Amino acid sequence: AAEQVRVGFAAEPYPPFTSPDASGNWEGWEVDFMKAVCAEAKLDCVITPVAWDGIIPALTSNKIDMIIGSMSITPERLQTIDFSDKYYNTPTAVMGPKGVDFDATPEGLKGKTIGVQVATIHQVYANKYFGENGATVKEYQTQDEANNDLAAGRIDAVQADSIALKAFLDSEQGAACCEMKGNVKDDPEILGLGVGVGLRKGDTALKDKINAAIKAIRANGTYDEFSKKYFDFDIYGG
Amino acid sequence: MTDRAEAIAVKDLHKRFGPLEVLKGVSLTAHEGDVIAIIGGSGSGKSTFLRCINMLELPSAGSVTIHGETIAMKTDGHGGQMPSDRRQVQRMRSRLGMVFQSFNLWQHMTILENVIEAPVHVLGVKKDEAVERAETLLRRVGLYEKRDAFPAFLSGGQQQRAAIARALAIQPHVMLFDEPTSALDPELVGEVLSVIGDLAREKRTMILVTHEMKFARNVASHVVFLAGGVIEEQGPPEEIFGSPRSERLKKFISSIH
Amino acid sequence: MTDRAEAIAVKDLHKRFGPLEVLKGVSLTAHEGDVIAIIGGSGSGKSTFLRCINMLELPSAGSVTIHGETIAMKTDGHGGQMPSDRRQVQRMRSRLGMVFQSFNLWQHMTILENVIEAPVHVLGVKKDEAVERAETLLRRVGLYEKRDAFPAFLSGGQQQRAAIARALAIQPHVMLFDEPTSALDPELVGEVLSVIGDLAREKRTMILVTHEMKFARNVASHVVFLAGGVIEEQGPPEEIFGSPRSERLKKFISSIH
Amino acid sequence: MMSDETVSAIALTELPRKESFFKPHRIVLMGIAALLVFSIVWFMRWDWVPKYSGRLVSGVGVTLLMLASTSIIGFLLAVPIGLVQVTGPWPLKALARGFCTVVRGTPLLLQLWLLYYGLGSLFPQFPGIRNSFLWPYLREAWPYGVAALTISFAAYEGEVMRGAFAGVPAGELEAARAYGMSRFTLFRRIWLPRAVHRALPTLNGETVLQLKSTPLVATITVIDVYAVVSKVRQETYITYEPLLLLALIYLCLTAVLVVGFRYFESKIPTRGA
Amino acid sequence: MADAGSMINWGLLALEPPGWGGVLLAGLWNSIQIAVGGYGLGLLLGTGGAMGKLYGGPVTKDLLEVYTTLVRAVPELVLILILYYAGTDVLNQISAALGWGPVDVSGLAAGIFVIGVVQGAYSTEVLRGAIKAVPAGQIEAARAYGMSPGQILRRITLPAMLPHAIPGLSNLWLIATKDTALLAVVGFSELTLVTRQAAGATKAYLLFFCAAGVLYLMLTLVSNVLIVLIERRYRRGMAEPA
Ligand SMILES: Nc1ncnc2c1ncn2[C@@H]1O[C@H](COP(=O)(O)OP(=O)(O)OP(=O)(O)O)[C@@H](O)[C@H]1O
Ligand SMILES: Nc1ncnc2c1ncn2[C@@H]1O[C@H](COP(=O)(O)OP(=O)(O)OP(=O)(O)O)[C@@H](O)[C@H]1O
Ligand SMILES: [Mg+2]
Ligand SMILES: [Mg+2]
Repeated sequence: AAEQVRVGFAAEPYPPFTSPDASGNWEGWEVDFMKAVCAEAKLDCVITPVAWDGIIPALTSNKIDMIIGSMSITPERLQTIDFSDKYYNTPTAVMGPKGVDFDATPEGLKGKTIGVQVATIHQVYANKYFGENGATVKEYQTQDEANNDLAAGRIDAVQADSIALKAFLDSEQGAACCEMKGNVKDDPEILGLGVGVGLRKGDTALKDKINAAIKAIRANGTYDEFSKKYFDFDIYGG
Repeated sequence: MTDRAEAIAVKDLHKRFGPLEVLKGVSLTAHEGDVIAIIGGSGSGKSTFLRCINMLELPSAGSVTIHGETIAMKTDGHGGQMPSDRRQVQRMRSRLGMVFQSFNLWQHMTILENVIEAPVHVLGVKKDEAVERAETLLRRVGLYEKRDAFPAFLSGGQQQRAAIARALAIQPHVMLFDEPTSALDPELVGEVLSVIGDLAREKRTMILVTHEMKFARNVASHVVFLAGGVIEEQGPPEEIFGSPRSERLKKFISSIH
Repeated sequence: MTDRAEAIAVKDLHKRFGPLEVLKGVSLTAHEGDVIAIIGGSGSGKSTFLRCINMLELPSAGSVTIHGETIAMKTDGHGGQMPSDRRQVQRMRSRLGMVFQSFNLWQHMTILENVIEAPVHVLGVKKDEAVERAETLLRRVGLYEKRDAFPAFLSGGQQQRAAIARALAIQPHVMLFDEPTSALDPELVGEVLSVIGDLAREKRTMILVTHEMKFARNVASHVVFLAGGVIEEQGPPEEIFGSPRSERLKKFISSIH
Repeated sequence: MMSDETVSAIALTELPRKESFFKPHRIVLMGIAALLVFSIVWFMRWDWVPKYSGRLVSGVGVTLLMLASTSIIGFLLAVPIGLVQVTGPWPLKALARGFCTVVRGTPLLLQLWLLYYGLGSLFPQFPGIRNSFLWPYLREAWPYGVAALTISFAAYEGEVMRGAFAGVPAGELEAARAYGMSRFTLFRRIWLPRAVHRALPTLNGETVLQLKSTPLVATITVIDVYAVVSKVRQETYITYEPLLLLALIYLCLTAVLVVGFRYFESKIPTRGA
Repeated sequence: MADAGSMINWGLLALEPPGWGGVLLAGLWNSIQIAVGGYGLGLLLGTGGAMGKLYGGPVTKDLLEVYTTLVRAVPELVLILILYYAGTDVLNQISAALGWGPVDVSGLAAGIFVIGVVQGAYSTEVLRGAIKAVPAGQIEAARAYGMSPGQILRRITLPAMLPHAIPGLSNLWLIATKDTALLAVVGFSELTLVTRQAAGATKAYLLFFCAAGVLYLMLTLVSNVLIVLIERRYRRGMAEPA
């Protein structure tokens, strides 16, 4: 039998990557990715929902064995946990309400309230580039809440992964209220290294398996196949 | 009876609790300086009568006049009656000093605060003045030292004396006492009775329900014997206790000795 | 004293509460059929003595022998002593029927359940048998009708009679009574005393602490007067009450009449 | 349903007593505790504390502000809620009873989210609200937190006040009436103060419970001390140390509350009752 | 922006997908399991704790005092976080030290553990108060009839204290059912979290939160009925009219 591995998912919806449906199943691009990787590496993967802000402690305290949660690889996180190679990388964007014009620059967001998800690279970036230049940064436990508060007019902008934002803008609620204001200026220090699978430090056996599997599914076309269902561009990035 | 002014006049008072008619037409007049003792068996309606005087129970029929002013009543639509003017009742009540069997001191106030409460917040006396008067009264009932204590820390006898001071503080036309000593241990009864005795000697108008026959005999100017919802017999204490006429009163007097 | 078997023998019992020495060497032997009344002033150690017999208080020194078996004691390291075998104590206790001043019926059980509790759960009697015996006992103390009532719904006298039935149910060698009537209203005392009187007439071995001198005089075969932590005087009731020798006893007897 | 006894069992209303504190075994225990504290301080990571100390202090401020405002407003609401249950006409009585049952029967977290995400997301759909002077407040999270905590406190305390109003001895009210007090004076001078006095020990417990409820507002983006600590955890990836500090902070706040109430209660002594 | 009509799209509550009713009920079932388990564990801890506080040695008493004081002074939310992460961490380290390798703690077990530890402190206080309310004479009588300490506990102390403990224990049960909602914060799929997932996925926030409120309320009301029945049964021996 395959080795059982508990995969930590953020318990809240993060479309189009992970979201639960009405029958309690998880679906989305990252679910497909996980299935492909686990099949490739011959792992018996079990989805374990964990609160996003506790997902790293859950990993270090052995509640889960890896994190697949659109978690960006950052130097800070690397002090605590380990990452596989990146499995996707997309630009960071800012979204705002329709009818109000501004750019995704520190000047454009001056005096505005900008929502980000807590414990993300976006939080760090927004605090550094916007927060220190006259914007108010408001932190949400989930991306979904931030989007919702933008729609409810409680905040003026949301900074997040461009794909996650696009998924929201494609929804009925998002289409009605908001639009993309543009990508932010890159800062590889913060936004840097793409998204990887979070792993416990020292769990090199698993890390090697995952890295090999990512390589394999990219090489044999599986990766592109399930990505096509969701995106019309290459999500793996440069 | 005398030519002194009328302090209280109750006329043909009836009181029903549902089917039970407790008072079946009781009339009583107290002139200034009268000390009227009401006696009677348990359940004969003594407390009810006293409570009807200040409208703590609403009489089913009859009238109550205090110092010439009759409390206006109207029918309440259920076959009973109720005061037509609540303010009048409040004004009348503030002229009657009631002392309860179970003291009913306000537990969240000190003794002094209890005594000045009604003068200040009902009669509108200035606080300084009320305090001054209260201290005189407390000295009189022997509680000056306890004025800042809370009721729960006083003995029953002390609490009842405080309650008397509280009643006196509104300078009432008439004092009403409902068995002021029956909730007390025998040793404590004396101290309360002696305070009431002093009041009687000062010719303060009082109506008191009591089971202490010896006391009634000594201080009352007039004794009323309630039985079966009516006044069975009344008169000066020597007559009532010395030569009772009705069978019921004879039996009552012999039973309590 | 007699040639009947020894039921209880207490030898040179001492009991200290901290610095206070309550019992300073008390010895007492009860033969089968003896009814021993212990009298003495308040605080003279009567209850303490009774409680030492069944080890509810641990004696500081001395021995207790029940039916020839002495309770084994060992020193407890603090200058006192304690039983060396808890099971032995439990066994001894189940031969002594104790009736408390404040009844101490188990409030969460009906009267019947109270009575069968110890036989079933301590002595291991079968439930049917225990119930049958309990009903006989309850009939005897006049509580058969109340067997399914809870103690809280009974009068004090009824509760004490139930407590006596509970004590009898373990068929004890000796019954111990600690002022069984002093928590009762005067009207209820009689009914309990009459039950105890019946037991005395049946020649059941009993030790009773009591303040009811008349009763002690009538039912006891032997009276013990405790004072100052020792037995000041003892003997048949006629002697103790009729011609007391010591000053203390004389004073005690005159004080209670 | 929630009796005084229960409240004192589930909320800390009394601090451990001082009497003969230093017994031999205590000294040993305290030695162990000191060792524990020392190793916590020494071996765990506390280097983040100075950096966040300012935010922690302002977080404590927000927590206290939340506690004070919601328990004061909540109490003011609890008085009428308790009162109508004792003397009110039946429709009001039923309304108050229903309010208490519903609020006490559902988790506070759910109520909070219902207000913030549910109700709050309805408001912007009404241009009238969006253009009103209230909108700047309705945009914020704290009004929803205050509302939810206030409602919860009002319901729990309303139940307590109901008991307290009903428990004021009838004789004392009658005495007030016998001295000619109007209904309002009677309520203001006798009934209410006496009921509050009776409810004070329970109020103490309920306020401690309220303090313990405040961190829930962090889940709707109010930056109280809990939220600050969460942020520390997320930024530093230190799991336990911030939580330990947080527990210590709440421990101290509770102690201050309990001591404060003790002082308050001792102002009006009670005996027996 | 959803129009007002879609706010009350009852179809969303259907038991079969695409309705979310089934998910909500599964969440409720999880909540109930945790509440029952945590409450039961709390009772065990509470019984032990009460015994320790009343009859234990000085060290036991002090340690228990620390336990109940800490739990009652620190918010449940904070305790849940600490226990949820530290609890399993400690467990793992112990088992690692013993050479058993990491243990797999299911979310359910962790939830029960967390609620149980919190409830344990409360029940300790409730049970201690109830045991103290049993008159000493009742226990003395049991001793006088030769019962062993175990028997006294089983036959006298515990049943006699029940009537005093039931009101407090009933409240603890109601608290346990509501405290399960806090596990949402650590991502455990109980009723409150699944409600939020459903609400987030469908944007029908009001509908789902109200639905969950009704479910919790029903749980409370049903519990209340049972509590009244239990009280009636166990307060028979009490003097005041039941
Ligand atoms: N609120 C009430 N409702 C119904 N019946 C009442 C009420 N108050 C008093 N009664 C009845 O009225 C009768 C007279 O009661 P009352 O208290 O006036 O007697 P009393 O003469 O003061 O007796 P006691 O000497 O025992 O105080 C009694 O039968 C009593 O049961
Ligand atoms: N547990 C105890 N700790 C300390 N002192 C005690 C204890 N029990 C009894 N005493 C003291 O021992 C003395 C004898 O008490 P005991 O109860 O035996 O007297 P008694 O003869 O039964 O008196 P009474 O007639 O009042 O019941 C009293 O001075 C009492 O205060
Ligand atoms: Mg009366
Ligand atoms: Mg005694």
